[in-house]
Amino acid sequence: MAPLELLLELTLMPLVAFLVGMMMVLMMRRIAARIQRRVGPPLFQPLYDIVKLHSKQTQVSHGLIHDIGIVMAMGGYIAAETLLPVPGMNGIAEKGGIITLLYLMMIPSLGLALGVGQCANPNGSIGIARALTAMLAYDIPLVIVIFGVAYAAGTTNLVDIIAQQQAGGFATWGAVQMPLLAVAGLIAMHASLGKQPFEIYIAPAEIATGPMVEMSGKHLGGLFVMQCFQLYTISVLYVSLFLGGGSTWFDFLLKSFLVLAIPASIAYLFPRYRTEDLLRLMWKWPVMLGLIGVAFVL
Amino acid sequence: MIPALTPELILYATAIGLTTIGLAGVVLSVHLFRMVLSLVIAEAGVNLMLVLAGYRWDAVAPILTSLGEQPAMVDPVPQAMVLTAIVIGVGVQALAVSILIRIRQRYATLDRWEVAERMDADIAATAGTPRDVSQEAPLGERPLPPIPAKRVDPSGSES
Amino acid sequence: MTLTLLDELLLFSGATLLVALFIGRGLAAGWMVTILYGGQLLTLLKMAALGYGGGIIASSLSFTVMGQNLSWRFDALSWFFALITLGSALLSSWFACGAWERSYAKQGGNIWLFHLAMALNVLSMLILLASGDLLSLFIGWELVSWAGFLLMALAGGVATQAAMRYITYAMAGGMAIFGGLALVYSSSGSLQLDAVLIAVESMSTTKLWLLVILFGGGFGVKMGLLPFHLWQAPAYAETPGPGSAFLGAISSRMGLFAILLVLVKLFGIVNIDSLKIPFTLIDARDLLAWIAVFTIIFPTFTAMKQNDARHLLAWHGIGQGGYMLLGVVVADAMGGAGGLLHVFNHATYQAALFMAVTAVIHRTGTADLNKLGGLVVRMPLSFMVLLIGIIGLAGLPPMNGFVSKWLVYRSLLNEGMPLLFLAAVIGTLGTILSVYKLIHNIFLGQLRVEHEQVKEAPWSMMAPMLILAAIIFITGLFPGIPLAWVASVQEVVGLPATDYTLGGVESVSGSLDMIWVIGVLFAGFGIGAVIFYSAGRSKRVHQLDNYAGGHFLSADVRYQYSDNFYAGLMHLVGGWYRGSFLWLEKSVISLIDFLSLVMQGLYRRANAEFYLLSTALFVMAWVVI
Amino acid sequence: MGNLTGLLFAGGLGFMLLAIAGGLDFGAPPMLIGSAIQAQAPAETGATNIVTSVVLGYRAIDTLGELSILFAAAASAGLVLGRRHTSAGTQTEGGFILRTGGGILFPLMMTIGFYIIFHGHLTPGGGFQGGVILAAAFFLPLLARPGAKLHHSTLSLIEGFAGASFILVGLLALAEGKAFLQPLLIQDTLGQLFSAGTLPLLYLAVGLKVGAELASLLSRLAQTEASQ
Amino acid sequence: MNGALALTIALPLLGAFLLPVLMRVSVAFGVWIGPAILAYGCWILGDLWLTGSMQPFSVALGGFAPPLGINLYADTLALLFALAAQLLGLIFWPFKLDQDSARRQALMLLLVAASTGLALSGDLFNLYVFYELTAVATFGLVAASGTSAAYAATIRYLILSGIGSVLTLFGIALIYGQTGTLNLAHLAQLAPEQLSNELGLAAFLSLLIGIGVKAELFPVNTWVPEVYATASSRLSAFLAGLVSKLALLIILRLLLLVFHQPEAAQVILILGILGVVSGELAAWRAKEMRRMLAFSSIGQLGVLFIAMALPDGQGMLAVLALALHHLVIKSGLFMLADGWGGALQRLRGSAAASPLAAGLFVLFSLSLVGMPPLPGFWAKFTLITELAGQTEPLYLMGLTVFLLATVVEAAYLFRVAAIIYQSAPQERRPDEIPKAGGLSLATAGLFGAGLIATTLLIAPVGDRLQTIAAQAQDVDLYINTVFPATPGASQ
Repeated sequence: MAPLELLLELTLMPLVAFLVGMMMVLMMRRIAARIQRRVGPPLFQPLYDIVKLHSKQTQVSHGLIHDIGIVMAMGGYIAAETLLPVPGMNGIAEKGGIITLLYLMMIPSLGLALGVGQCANPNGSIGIARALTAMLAYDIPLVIVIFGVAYAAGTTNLVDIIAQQQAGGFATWGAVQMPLLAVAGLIAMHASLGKQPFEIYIAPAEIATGPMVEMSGKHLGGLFVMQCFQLYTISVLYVSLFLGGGSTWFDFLLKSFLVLAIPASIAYLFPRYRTEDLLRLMWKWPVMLGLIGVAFVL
Repeated sequence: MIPALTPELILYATAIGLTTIGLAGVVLSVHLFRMVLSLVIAEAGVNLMLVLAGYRWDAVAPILTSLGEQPAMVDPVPQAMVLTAIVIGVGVQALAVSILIRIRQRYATLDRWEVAERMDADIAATAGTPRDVSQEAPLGERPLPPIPAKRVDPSGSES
Repeated sequence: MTLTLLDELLLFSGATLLVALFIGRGLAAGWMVTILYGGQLLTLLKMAALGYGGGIIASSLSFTVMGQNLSWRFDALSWFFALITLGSALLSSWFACGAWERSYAKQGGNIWLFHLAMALNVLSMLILLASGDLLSLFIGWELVSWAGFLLMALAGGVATQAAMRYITYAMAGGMAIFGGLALVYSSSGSLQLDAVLIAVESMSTTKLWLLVILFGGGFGVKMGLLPFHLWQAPAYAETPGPGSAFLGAISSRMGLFAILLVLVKLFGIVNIDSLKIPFTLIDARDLLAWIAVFTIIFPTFTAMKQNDARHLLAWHGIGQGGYMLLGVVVADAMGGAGGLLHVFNHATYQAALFMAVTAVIHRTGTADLNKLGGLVVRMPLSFMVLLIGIIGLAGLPPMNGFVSKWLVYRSLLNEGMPLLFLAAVIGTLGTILSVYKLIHNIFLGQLRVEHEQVKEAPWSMMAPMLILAAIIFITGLFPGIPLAWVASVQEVVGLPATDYTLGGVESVSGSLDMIWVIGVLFAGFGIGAVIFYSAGRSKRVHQLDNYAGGHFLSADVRYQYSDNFYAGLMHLVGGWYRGSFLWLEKSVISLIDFLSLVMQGLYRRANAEFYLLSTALFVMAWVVI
Repeated sequence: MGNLTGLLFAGGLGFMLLAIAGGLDFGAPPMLIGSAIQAQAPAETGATNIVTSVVLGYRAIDTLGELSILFAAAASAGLVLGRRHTSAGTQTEGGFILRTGGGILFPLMMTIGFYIIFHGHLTPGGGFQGGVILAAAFFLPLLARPGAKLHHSTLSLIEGFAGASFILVGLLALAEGKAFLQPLLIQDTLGQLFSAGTLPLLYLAVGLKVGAELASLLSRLAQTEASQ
Repeated sequence: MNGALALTIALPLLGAFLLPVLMRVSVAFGVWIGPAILAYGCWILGDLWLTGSMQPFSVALGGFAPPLGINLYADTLALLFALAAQLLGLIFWPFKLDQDSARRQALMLLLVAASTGLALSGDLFNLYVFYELTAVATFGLVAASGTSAAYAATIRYLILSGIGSVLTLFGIALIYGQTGTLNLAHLAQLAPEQLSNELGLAAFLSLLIGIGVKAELFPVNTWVPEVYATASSRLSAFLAGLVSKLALLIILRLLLLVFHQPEAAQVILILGILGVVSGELAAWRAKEMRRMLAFSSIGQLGVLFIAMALPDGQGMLAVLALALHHLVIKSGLFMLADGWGGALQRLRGSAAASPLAAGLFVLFSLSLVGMPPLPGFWAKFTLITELAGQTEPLYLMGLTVFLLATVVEAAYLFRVAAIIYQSAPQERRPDEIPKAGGLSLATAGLFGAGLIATTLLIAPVGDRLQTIAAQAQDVDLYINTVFPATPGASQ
């Protein structure tokens, strides 16, 4: 892998991720609209929102850390993209495995937490406390799932895992081999998205959108961008772990959109969970499923 | 079966009997002087035991009466030992009695539990530590009677 | 007798002690002692060959007492630990000099005694690390625990109580080791390491079990493993500032050094593995692993509830100790490397965190998390050091903590231990939560009125903190440097060595190259910054210009959310804190109190004659019958 | 309840001791050193009363130890009962018979006492027995007239010198190169008054010492009793 | 030169007899008689100890050969303890001058003479006489402090010691009835045939309990806290430091030479363990310095008993090392207790008042607990390795009890150290804080210096102790020195 080619990949992957991410955000809002029997936003609405937010005259900031927080949030996910192999481009997946990826996904939440902390708004702090608790909740089943997959594949290198799954066609997909782990993974993925039933830390009614309370203008824009990357990363990770990754671009996009459609459609049907209910739920079912799945794998 | 009352049994029984009575006396009695007396009995018993250790059948006292051949003599060494043991006993008992007098003057009692209780109270008082035992039920059966002031001046010095 | 390098080091350390003892009164004493520590570090670096190629440097000092010959020598293992000890000693005493020293003296602290205690600690640790046989190991061990006691008891009042509790635990541990030593001596006839090695093979399993329990328990007390961990947090937290940085960094790792020397090198992990606990399927190694894992979880979640910054960090010190033991006990190439590297990493960021918190105390006068807030504006550098420290402590990528935790996770993954893996991750997540509470309550949120004029920490304190932060970042970027020392230590101790590169670890089952990962991360930050700053300048708004649901925020209102920080989590988990170990400790103490009351009663109400009579009777009866 | 257990334990101990003592073959002591002493005593110490030869010859250090115990007891009693005090005791005067009898008996008891001391190496008795009689002799007048002042200083003088002379005789033997407390001046005048060399001297010292100590002890006891 | 050995006993007795008389004549002269005699005694023993060719020798008193007469047996162990007796007598000399100082100094001379006799004598009944002399002299000296509590403590101790002597006499009667001789060497020869039976064991046990009263054996040491709390510190230092060790030495000699039954060792072991447990735990609650030291000395002597119980004299080195170490430490601590006698809470802040005393206290506690470079550690190490070598569970239990006792000991000693180093409470005026000063501090400093000296030259001291222990264990050497000509055949 010539360094020049590698550099090209490193720039292309986040770009692709951004575009696909925007499409996913659009899809999410479209599905939500359909469930609530309304039309939903036009095709490029996410792009419009981001541009609008970035072009605002008065940008309000609470200090350097507030800005750096947002930059870390975006930068963390951009770095995480390069670790996700995409059909044709592997990025630096060999240099760091799934565990590194898992940790890299934690950096944006930490950055966001720092930024919100700087705003010195009690709602923001409570929101962040709940966000970290939620992270504690969904990360445990996620880790069990990753352990299972890595142990089954014998390696933490995503490229090998995908290669193993594609070797036997449909039969050797992760979901087929480890159904229980797949289901647990799905629930954990759904929680990590922070979408409707698990969005206690944004909870507009109680804590005025939590962390977002002091975000306006380009800070909110940055969070929108982060959201695109977040959706993309989570769905692609799930695809590459369980659905054998994309052999061709069309097959890859189809799978990731399908994967995202499931939580999106479930999202708006449930009321919001309290923090401890979220914890109890996450620690009961997905962990149970995951452990049984891992038991099979061992 | 009553063992035949051989002189051996009688003598040993008396010696050990005296010691046992002495020991029982010390353990059972409450009055200090009575304990000292029973100690005297115990020592007498043991001294007898010591003498018996040297007794020989039909032997005479170890004094040379005639220059010729002497009759079978008793073993002189235990007798020397007993002589010393008796005098030691006297010394210890004399000291005990004098201390008892002093305690009688200071504590106005010779009941061993009360003396022990008073002693603890004094030690704790000199050291300045709180008594380690609950006040309302002191060790003795009945609470300590106040020391009558008139009979013993508190400084304990002789009048 | 030719002075070997080890002699030079020990003499140098002795000289530092003498300097601290005699010239300690003057104000410049602090700087002199710091320079001497630097000198010791240089002599140690002269022995750097140990760290890379292994080999042994013997000291010419060895004598025989009562038929036992004592010898002292340095090998890769002791060199590695000595490097950390002297490094943290140098930086802590540098931190202690200058401003902190003056404020400590103003508050009535005894600076001379402090420097003396530090020098004594360093000397005793070097003696322990250089021990050549079991007896000199024990001598070093006792010296270290007593020197630690002196340093902890320095601050008087609460610190003395905590030190008293420490010394009782340490004595119990020391006596357990002494008992183990005696058993080894009785079965192997001599306490030299090679003789013991031979004797271990022929030992019966019950005796080996007893030895493992005794040595494990003894060293576990110092390391703060679970049943014996209650003393460590208050003791380290109450030690004066730089002292807690030094103790937190290295003092309890002496327990790990001893475990490595005795349990791993002498007894060998394979023997320990063969010790089966009857009726259960786990063996001694699993037992140690589970103790390590619980030591990770319980202290970390206790730390979350602390309201004092120093106590929070001290509890984390115990938690991270669990990782090291877990890595060493898993004992495959990656695990061993992870455990040992974690010792180095933990030393760096624990010292940095304690120093940062001390700097905050120095400026604001309190470490109570509910009385601080918003200091990032006034003390940005301390904030940065604390941020780097907590990223290391939590084990997130750019910092070195991530590398060692990654190694430990990979070894657990390779060995296929899901439950241990899960528990370790719970520990890490707990750390992230409580660490954010630390930085949020001190530096973020509302700046209190009385902290308006707070200035940045003085340079004499800031310099060592920045150096440490730099070390954390550099060893995070190039983990190969410490991994080289770790590999040579693994050879000496008998664990399989790892094949390391400058960036990380190469292995067929997934490798790690930190240079690439961090490179990509900073590239991402760059792109993010471009996107962010492309939207023009933003207006700086005052802290009180905030959304408060229509209310007007004023300076005297304290709206910082800091108390009961993770309320949501506590609703569920709160019930599980039952302080069962505190209850265990109290029950032991009340048992001893009761027994001593019985004995005191025995002597007070003594009817002595009756006792004499009854013993005579029983003895005679025993003879006659 | 306490007493019952005490009684039972004492009875049990007595029984045990009896069982053990049964093991000794009574009446036939091994006489290991007893017979050897009987054979050699007259030749080596010149005393017919072998017990005296043992007390003052073979086991002289025991007697010295025992003397010092008596001295210690007297000194401790002196310490405990406090300084000499001349209190006119309120005790009743001794009866007429006691006063006159006392006067007559005093010389008689003195002579008997000294007789026993001087013949210690010939006939049964010796320093201790004689000393006690002397003490009784000194104590008699005090009983008769409690007020009579017994001059303690002379008594302690006698006591001190008697003890010192006992040891000096022992040191004399050492000075002559023999062992400490070795009997000297042994002629073969067995059975006469002035036989057995230094033994009678030792017994005289013992007698005086015991007499003086016991007398001062008894008088001090009587007087403190009186002062209450 | 051997004759002079008897002088070390005779001269103090002579001095004791003459002292009351001399004191009345001229006080100035009388005051220096006691110390002069003791100094001369030390000189003799020191000279014997140094020039002596390490070979034991026996002095027949009264010129009569041992089995008939009494002999003084002086091997390096006996000489060491005799020298210690004379030296400590000199150090703890009651210098206070008042009306009855003559009697008190006479009693002290008697006590020292009796202790030297205990160390040297080779005859069983003679040991009993000297044991009784020590007892009576102790009663006198304890009662001399004049307080009513002292009298009560003395009478309780007197009665207990009286019963002890009754039992000892009974034991001696049994032994004499069985073997017909009193000389230890002679007994050692006869023991295998005559004393190895049930009767022999009974005799030994009654002797053990009798002498145990003074050696603070478990059930019979109830007098210890009272006597040490009421007696003057100097006296209790002498008692705790030396006299209890000498009583222990007698039992050790009997155990080594005459009675080899394993049951004997087991009884001592059990009582030793109970002693350690009761001593250390009672000390945990002690509220007063002297009482705490008393209980701690019970605990330490319990440890000595455990060491003594090791089969066929293996524990000899451990006993010797522990005894000497405890002697130095306990005397030092009691000397500190002289100034800091009262309640422990009262000591708050006294480190500032007398830093040297506080430093010494910490040094002594560290050595007592066994901090490595200090000799306390080496003494413990010898015992621990011996105990671990045994197989019977009782010895291992002894080992665990000993280790746990050290932990309890460290806890309560350093609790006191913490109190001392606390800052004095404001309402206490500076003069109210107890200061350890004057002569007793100097003596404690002397012991501290001795301790540090032994730390520095631990190797030679260790070897010297090993030779002494080896020599003391050797039973045949004992018999051959006492009966040089006739190998074993009694006259």
